Amino acid sequence: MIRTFAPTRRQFLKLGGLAASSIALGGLGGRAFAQGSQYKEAPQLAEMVASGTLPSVDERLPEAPVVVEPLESVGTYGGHLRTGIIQNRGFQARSAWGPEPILRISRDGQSVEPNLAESWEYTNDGKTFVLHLRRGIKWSDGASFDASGFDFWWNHVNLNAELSPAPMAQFMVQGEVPTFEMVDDHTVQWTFVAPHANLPALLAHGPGGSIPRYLPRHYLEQFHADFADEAALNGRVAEAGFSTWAELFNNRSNVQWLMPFDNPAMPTLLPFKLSRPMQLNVLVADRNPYYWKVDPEGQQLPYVDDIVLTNYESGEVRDAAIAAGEMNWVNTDTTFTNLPLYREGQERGNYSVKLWQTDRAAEHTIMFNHTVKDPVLRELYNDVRFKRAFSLALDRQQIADTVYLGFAVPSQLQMIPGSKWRNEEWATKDTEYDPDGANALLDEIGLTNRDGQGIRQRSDGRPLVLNMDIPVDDPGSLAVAELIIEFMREVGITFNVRSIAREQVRALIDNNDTEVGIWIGDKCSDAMFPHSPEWHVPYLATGWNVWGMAWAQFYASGGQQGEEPQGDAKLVQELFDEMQITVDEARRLEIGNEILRINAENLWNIGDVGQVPIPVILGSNLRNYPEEGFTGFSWLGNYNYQIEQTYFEGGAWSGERS
Amino acid sequence: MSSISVQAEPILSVRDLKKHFGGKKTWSGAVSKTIRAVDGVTFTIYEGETFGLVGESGCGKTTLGRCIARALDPTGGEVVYAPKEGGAVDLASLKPRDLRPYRQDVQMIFQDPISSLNPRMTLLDIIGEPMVVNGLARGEEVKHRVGDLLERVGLRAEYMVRYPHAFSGGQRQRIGIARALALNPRVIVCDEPVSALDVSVQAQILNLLQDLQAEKNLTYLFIAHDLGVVEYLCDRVAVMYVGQVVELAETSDLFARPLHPYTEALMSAVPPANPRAARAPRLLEGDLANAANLPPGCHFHPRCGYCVERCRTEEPELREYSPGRFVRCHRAGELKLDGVAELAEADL
Amino acid sequence: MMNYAIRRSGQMLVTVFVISVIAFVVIQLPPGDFVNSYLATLSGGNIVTQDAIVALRAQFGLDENLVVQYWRWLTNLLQGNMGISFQYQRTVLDLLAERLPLTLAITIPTAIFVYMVAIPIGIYSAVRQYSLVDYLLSFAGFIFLAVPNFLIAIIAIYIGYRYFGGGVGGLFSPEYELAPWSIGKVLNMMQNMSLAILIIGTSGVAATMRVMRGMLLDELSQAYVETARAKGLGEWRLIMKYPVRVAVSPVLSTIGFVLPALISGTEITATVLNIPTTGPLLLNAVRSQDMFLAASIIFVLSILTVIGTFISDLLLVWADPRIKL
Amino acid sequence: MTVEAAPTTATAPSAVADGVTARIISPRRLMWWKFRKHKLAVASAIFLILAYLATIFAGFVAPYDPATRSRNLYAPPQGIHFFDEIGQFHLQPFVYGWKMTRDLETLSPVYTVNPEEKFPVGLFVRGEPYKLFGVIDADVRLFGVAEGGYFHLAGTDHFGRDMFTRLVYGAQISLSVGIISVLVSLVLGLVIGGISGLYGGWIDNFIQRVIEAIIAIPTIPLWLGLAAAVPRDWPPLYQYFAILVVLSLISWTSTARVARGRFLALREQDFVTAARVYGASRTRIIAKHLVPNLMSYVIVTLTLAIPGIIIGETALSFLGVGLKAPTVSWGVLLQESQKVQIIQFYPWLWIGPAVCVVSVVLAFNFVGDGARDAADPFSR
Repeated sequence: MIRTFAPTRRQFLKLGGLAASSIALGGLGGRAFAQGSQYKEAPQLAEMVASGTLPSVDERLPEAPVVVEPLESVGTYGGHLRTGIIQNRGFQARSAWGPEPILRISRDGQSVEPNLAESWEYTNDGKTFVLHLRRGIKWSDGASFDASGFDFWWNHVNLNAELSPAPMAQFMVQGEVPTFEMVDDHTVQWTFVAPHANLPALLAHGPGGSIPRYLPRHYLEQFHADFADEAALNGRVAEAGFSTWAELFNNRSNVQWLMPFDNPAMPTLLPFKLSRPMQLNVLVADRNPYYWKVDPEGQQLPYVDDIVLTNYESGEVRDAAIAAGEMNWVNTDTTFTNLPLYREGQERGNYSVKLWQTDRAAEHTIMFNHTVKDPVLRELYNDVRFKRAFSLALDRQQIADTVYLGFAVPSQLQMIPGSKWRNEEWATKDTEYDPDGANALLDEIGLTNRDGQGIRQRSDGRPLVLNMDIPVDDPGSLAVAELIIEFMREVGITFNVRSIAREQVRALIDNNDTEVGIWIGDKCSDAMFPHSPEWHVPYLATGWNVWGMAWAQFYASGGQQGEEPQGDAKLVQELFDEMQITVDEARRLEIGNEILRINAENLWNIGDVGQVPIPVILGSNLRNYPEEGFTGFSWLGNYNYQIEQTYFEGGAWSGERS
Repeated sequence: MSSISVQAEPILSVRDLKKHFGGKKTWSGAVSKTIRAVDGVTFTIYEGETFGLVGESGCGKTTLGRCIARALDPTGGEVVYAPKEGGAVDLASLKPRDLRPYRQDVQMIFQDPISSLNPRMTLLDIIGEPMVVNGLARGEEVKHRVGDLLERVGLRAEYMVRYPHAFSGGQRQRIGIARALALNPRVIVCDEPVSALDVSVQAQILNLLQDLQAEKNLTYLFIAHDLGVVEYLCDRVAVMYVGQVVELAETSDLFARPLHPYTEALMSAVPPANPRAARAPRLLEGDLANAANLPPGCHFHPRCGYCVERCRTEEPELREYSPGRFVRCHRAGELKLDGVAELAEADL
Repeated sequence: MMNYAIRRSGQMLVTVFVISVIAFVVIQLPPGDFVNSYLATLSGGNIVTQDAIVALRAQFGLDENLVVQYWRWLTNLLQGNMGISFQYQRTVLDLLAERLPLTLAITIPTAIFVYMVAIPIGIYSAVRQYSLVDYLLSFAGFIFLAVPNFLIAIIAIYIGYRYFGGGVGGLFSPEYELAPWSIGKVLNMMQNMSLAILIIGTSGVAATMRVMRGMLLDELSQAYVETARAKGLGEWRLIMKYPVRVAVSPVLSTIGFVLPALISGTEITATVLNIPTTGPLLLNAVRSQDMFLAASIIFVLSILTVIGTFISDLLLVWADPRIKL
Repeated sequence: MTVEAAPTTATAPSAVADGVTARIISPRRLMWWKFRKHKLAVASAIFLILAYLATIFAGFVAPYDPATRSRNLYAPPQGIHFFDEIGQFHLQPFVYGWKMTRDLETLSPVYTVNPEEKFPVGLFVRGEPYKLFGVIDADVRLFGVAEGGYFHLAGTDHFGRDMFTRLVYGAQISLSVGIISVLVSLVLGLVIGGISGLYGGWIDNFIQRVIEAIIAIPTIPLWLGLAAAVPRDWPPLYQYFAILVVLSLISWTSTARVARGRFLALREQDFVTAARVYGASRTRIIAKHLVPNLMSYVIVTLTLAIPGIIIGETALSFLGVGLKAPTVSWGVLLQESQKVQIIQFYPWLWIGPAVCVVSVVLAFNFVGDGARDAADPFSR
């Protein structure tokens, strides 16, 4: 219950207030029903209860189940949600039936709400973070959910060197691992060296979604060397064809690098549980009979019977399948360029295409590696006039017209509209098409010598060639890059594009061997920016932030690797450090603005066009799903719209084939 | 029938020539079965003579012929050749490079008139190539020579632009002869050159061969399974059985009085030229011995009508029965064997 | 023949060993290792520290010398343990067991389809050279050769759903996906599979048919055919008796490559048709440097190649008695 | 019974009477006479010559520069008209301009004929300047419309680039680079397969094992490795060529297997023995005796390999090893059009390159047929 949320210091009042206000927004909270008989369940479950294979709904639900306020109306049971993912991409697959993170992001994407934990608080001058778990929740196999799972995860998974190469970095403040304590059956706490201000947001995002997979200790102990009988465990390891218990554990806990959810025996807290692992590219998840949320009328959620997820090796084919009417709920990896295809198939396929907003401030960020090894290029890339010239030479309207069906606006990599850090001036700075201005700037830098073909020469007399590496599975970037080649030719620069396997781009980045990079300009949302400002602060050594990789490596390794940043780059790192331990909203706003101002001045990232929507495919009679919304990595797809309360009018999709 | 003087110089001396197939040790240690196609053959051919080599199919005579022309590399033994300029070289052991000068001296004529001519080459190329390869002629000169050769073997010079498929079997054999002659060889290994031809054509080819021999002082090693042809053409004859010579003699001697039961059996299989000479044909029973698994003792004993105990255990040596006559039989001389010569002569 | 088979088997072992080395080395050709590609799959926000990267390498054994890694893989392989896939956290054996049967279920019928269709057509086109049918078949064949399989597959899919209301790839149409096994479901699967076989096989048919036609034309011009014809043998009997047997030998001599070529060469088509064969798995494994998975698939495929070559050598001897072993 | 049948060939021209010294008609000339009788082959040869000329004079033949973008994205081909909308005949053909709107629902471009705009199509029109052979400045194009108009014979792509132009420039790569690698692989295959089949024994065994091992190297990892190995500051075309050369160093194996099988059979033939006996070298035997007997196979392999290599480009680009923009080839065009949306809405983008590949391959095939018949001593 929210009542237990009691900030100990005034400075945390704002944070608490934020959480409290979110309840009204998201409609999440506990509401007691007078009699258990008020709960209703899906017909299949009622049959199972009648036949005695399942306890009654009252026994399965918590005493005070979470009541989800439906978006539009109370729904009816039935129907298959059909969706398709591409190449088993993990996060899309995970978001398919919505993670139940420890905390959650509100429907409007702005704030953090309770979920598995009903409240949280900072004590001990903010250095201790206390998490109060909901009571009465049961795993999909009927076992009780309590704090002992956290103890298992923290002490036996996160701190176990065989399972985790290193403790989860998101839980570290100033490089230090916190101390964990299980206060009681439903309370856990971590004590840090300084307040971990971003922790609630992180518990609502990636870590918050992945940790619960380690929590069913009653199931996982049998595969863990700390608990299982050694002989029995060795037997299980050998029988499954593995060589170490850790391999078996990783396999059974579904913690897979690419393919989540492969073990139907694994208990879950999600609205759906795996009934059949991926077979012939198809995976089916049935309703979880112990799911702990109900609608205002006491109907146990979810409404739909199951989710049928097909994995496609090719995005083109997935989109063809959409147009053929094989899916009724797709919100990942759709491309705006394929809108004509999706829209053309709407009527035939019994679906409609909604256009949602994303967390991309710009569709692409073009990054010059400011720590590039070539000294001539390094000097050039660190000259902001060069980057301004580059930016001015881009005909962004043409990019919008040719790549985005004319449906985009020129934009730098700032924040998405609606963000509290959005600044219109910075977002559009140097986005006008001005090749003359670009040429003038390039001349001003001193790139005046040209060869016979009109290509400018570098200060050492070699032709000025910019080399960009693009992952081959990213056709969107390739299309933009192809236009950049032409734009650059007009200002006398040779722009080389090399598309190679994604993993090889990764290897180049890790060695700081890239010169110019391009990536999707996502994560520019309030939900992500404070803790993951990949494009604005060089902190992440494992990201795609080509622009300051050596600086990021220096930061991430505590000075062991990479290169020490100077000036503004150093400054943003310090600001980021401060952001992580600052809970005061006003100061956080200031820090963010300062980081973004420095970025606008340095033009570390150059955006192309922004506000390109993402098509979302919804079955014609799918209800309780917003017409307009946000989707993208910042919200792990769109789990904040709560798939469990979505239903088909009439109990089945109108496009279902018999 | 030409008769040669005994004083003629030896041109080819084959000594203990062997050609085995298989029998190599593989890396896995298994040894495959050895096939002794030619197993220690010794004889001498004199310049200008026609030396016949007869035996059933599969007895190794073709292999022997090819070893001598070095179309195959012998496993052992020597083929001592006496070049025109004197001396002696062992063709069997020369490395390909050293062999080159002598290649042109020993040429071959083949049995199959179809497969012996490359269907995709014109006669000019077929006959001219040996000259070009050996640097005897080039350009227009080749055309001249090919034209001459064609006319010599009884074809028209302008045929040289044509492909072999335009010719009949006999004509093709003439082309094959022209090719063999292209290098002015001294020895020609004739590997059953007429057996694939119609009888009427056979005679023409044999006559051509004889004429050429006289004209160019050629020496022939004439391989045949047809005793009639051998009797007609050859000065001396060697009879082969599973890789070995079992009898060697002047043609008239051999046909008059064979010393080896196998020779007798071969002769009896020839349809008698005179049908009135009623004679029980001593047909060969059983199959040719398996060269990969030879019987002990005399290799011929399982099929021999005169076999005694000794034949089963002891392998006979090739011995000189009388000057110039060799035989490989324990009982040579004991037996009275039938020839065909007197019958043939009676008919003449 | 027996001797030959034994001898060849011995050589096959050596070849397979050499191939295992090559397989292992080849997948190490691209720079980086699985840890790089693991990082490539992470999205931002997932922070992996430098210490963790080092630890990850150690966990996967990637910090060791290549020879040591190879030796460990080989010794495990000899005990029937192909190791685990880093990215799937499953045993390679398990993954192969899931994919290989389907792969064979597609490729073997495809191979049969290719030969059953291409050889008779090739014979017919050669014998009736420059007939209308010959021209039509040439034309059709070259269209299938000149349009990539991938494109043909996409066009087929498009036509299928746009005009016939069919499904898009996969082994089952959506209505059968959740249904229990029934005759309808089996028929549905066979229908989807035959589309795959047809698309994957078309270019093979076109190529094999051309080769067969060419070889038979060569053979028909041989003198012995003329001779046989002169002897008055019936035309078809004559052709079937010898020239066809000889002409088919080059077609047979590549049979050994057909299986692996189909398996690894069709990954693009399998991708379009969304059939989970080993092709996409290998592609993925190689790209992400999932070492044991990639090396093991390559190894299994190479064994198939070696066996295929062996079979084709035996067939060669059967078809053309002039060839000595 | 006929003793000596007369030669059966009637087609061979008879030699001049004065015997051997007469000028004898060379077999090459004979072949040419036979080839000329093969009408389809001659037509195909002319087509191929024109195609190659077009690649050499690409700047002249193509109406635009391959990188020129027009405002008309995804415009369908413009039809050439002689009669206008009121049925009046024009001696000089013309095309109508397009009016582009966007479908408000799908946002895809929709083109309607604009009867107001007529652009007369002429030959030898002045257009965009270009460099002939990369050196000579020129601006006369084979055909086109006057300045201010536009003419897209084969439509435009997503950037509004003229497809006909891109097809012409694509031919430059597809008809040259790929074919070189085909030839390299063919020659390697024939020679190595020939040696293997001719020598036999341990050489044969060794070559066979090598072939087996090479075939077993899966191409995918190899390509990926190569893509990383090729220096990235090379121009895209060089990179592509380097990869093709390496590919041909691998792809000879199947030719070699076939050649070996055939050579094993052929080497037993007496004409090969004869050649050995008169001292012909192995190389000569392979080149003059064995390979000509594989003519059909060689021609078939060539005609099959050409589409193979063009399509191979698409597979290479799929893996990121292929040609990169701005270089254009038919394979790249086919690769770019492998989208359901294009098949559905903009079919000219894949039909164009597909038609080019098919017609070139057919032409090569017919020329090959003609050449084989001409070289075939048995043809009537």
